[in-house]
Amino acid sequence: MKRLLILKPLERKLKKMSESYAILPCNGLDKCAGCISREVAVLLLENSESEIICPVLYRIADARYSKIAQEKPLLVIDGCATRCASKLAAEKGLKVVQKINVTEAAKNQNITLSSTLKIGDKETQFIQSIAKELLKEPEQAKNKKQEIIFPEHFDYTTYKKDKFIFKVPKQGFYFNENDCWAYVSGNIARVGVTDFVQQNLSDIMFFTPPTVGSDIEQFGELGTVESGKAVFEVVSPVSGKIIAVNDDISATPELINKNPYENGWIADIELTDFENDKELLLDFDEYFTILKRKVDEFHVGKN
Amino acid sequence: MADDKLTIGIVSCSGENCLGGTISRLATRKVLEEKENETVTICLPLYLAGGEEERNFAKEYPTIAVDGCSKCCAKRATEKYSGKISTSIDLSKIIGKKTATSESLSTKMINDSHKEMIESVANEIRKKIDEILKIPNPNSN
Amino acid sequence: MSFMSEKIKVIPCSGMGKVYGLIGRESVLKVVKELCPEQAETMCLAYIVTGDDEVKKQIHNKKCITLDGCPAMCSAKSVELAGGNIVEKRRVLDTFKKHKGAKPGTATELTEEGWHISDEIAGDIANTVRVLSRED
Amino acid sequence: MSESTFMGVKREKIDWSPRIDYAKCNYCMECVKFCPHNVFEVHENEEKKFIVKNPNNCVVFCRACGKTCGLDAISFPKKNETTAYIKTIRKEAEKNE
Repeated sequence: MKRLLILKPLERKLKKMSESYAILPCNGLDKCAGCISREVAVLLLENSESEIICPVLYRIADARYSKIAQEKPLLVIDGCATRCASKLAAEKGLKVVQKINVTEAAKNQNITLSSTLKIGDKETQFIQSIAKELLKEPEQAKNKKQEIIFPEHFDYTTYKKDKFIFKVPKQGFYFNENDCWAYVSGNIARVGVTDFVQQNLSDIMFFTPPTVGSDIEQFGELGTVESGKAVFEVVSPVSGKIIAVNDDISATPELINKNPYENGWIADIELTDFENDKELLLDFDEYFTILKRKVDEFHVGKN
Repeated sequence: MADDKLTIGIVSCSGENCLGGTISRLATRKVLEEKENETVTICLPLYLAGGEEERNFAKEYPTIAVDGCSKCCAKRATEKYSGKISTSIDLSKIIGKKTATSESLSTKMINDSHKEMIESVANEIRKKIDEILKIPNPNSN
Repeated sequence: MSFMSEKIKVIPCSGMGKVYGLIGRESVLKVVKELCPEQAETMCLAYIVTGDDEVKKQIHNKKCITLDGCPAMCSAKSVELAGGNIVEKRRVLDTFKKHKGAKPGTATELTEEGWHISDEIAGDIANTVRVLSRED
Repeated sequence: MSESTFMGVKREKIDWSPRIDYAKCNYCMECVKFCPHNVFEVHENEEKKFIVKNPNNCVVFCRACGKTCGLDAISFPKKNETTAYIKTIRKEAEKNE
């Protein structure tokens, strides 16, 4: 078949530096993006010690894959925004280590995917670039293991609106107008969402982490948090490289409800141009003013 | 904007053991939903398990307790843990003691006669809200 | 054994503000009225919260299963304070995690999906009740 | 409403709002139901059953309505371009002061 000829394995040298995954692809058959997610999985399989979890079989035969899913770091490949593979992983209570969304990746690389289900040359190249990126990433992340110094507790100022109390830490934090914060120490920023997000979403049940090792622009998407009410896109206050994600909130997202500034942090980012980012960040006074206005005008936490 | 507008808390016993609890819960929810801007839900068990949000509320804002039976748990719990109740409603006085203490119901089983009870209790809550809104906040100092 | 054992108490939070409160309440009503009326009963959480001597006596050292809507864990905490012996703490939210994107309804009325989740929780609790009753 | 700005820039100067691909849309209306800011308006009896009525009500950098769309019919401007644009306007404003 033509498809197999096009997707020949990558060069050998890639193989050596590769990490192996348990791969859960969406395998969607109604869009090109779904076909691509499947091909990425196949290519990774051919170039590393990875194993594939068949999403269709997994639905009806848990036991078959539970061992693989536990032994290897889980890579989830979603085709489109419906995120079937991610949802399946959440449903089965799996811990996602790596994640990629084909449609988003295509957007980021300025690639328009075919509207048919056929894989053309453009798609083939795209598949190879995704696979390459996935296979070399853990290596890079490991080399630069850095840790942030982050206090356990902060002092807060509060704004009250009937029974709701909104907390904002007084010192050391920067904010953006999208209700996300950054706490900077050295060349690393710890990032999270503010109390306003937490109160409005109410009980947070899901956290979709961003990819460790990837670069992020200021105002780029740092994963999402989701409650029964809505999905909130974490809007990064800073630009840089994602060096860590809070694993605790993957298992217990309600930590964000408990305290979004302490144990409910989202990710650590190695800063690339903080001086420039700062231009579009708010200090406590500025954010507190905006928060008060938002709470007064738009208070959805109610009832 | 609506900064200094008076918000009224409504706390219902929501009792699991008797019909009064079922009716108090549904009547309270009904009023909370229609008077979204004037009222706020007070979740009773949060007095013990929650933070200062619920505990301080009745100290600072007018609060109405809606109780399913004459044990008046909502009223007593609020006064014990939070603050003085502005006014309270005892369902046994509206729907009768016997009905109030009969078996609790799933929302699946609510029939027209229950709906009437809910409506008459809701009316009582509405009246209390109107009474409070006409007088200045008694807890303001 | 043939002598009557005391019923296991199943106590939901019945949270007023959220659909999870209603789901918990409905799950428990199903357990005590339909699935295990002989082995389980419920108690008014509001009454437990009052901390009256009478209610403390009723619950002291009795086997309880608590069902909470949200992580505030109102039912579990209140039952503990009143001296109940909690054999299982459950959370509605944990079942929800298995139904991502579900639209369960409001704190007043459940949708079909909401009832489905409520029934699932009721089934789980009923199983626990049956196991516990056999132990006596 | 108080005068609407984002990062000190007048909101109407920033081009940020959902773009709907009506060819993909199946009018499930999840996005309309979701948005709490009245960005959309429903036109029940017209071919386009809803439109982006108030683009300036949309929270800059928010793409939440897009996440309700399983068909990917909603897109947004590029974030980095919007960021760069905001910075440019802020610089101009500084110069004029």
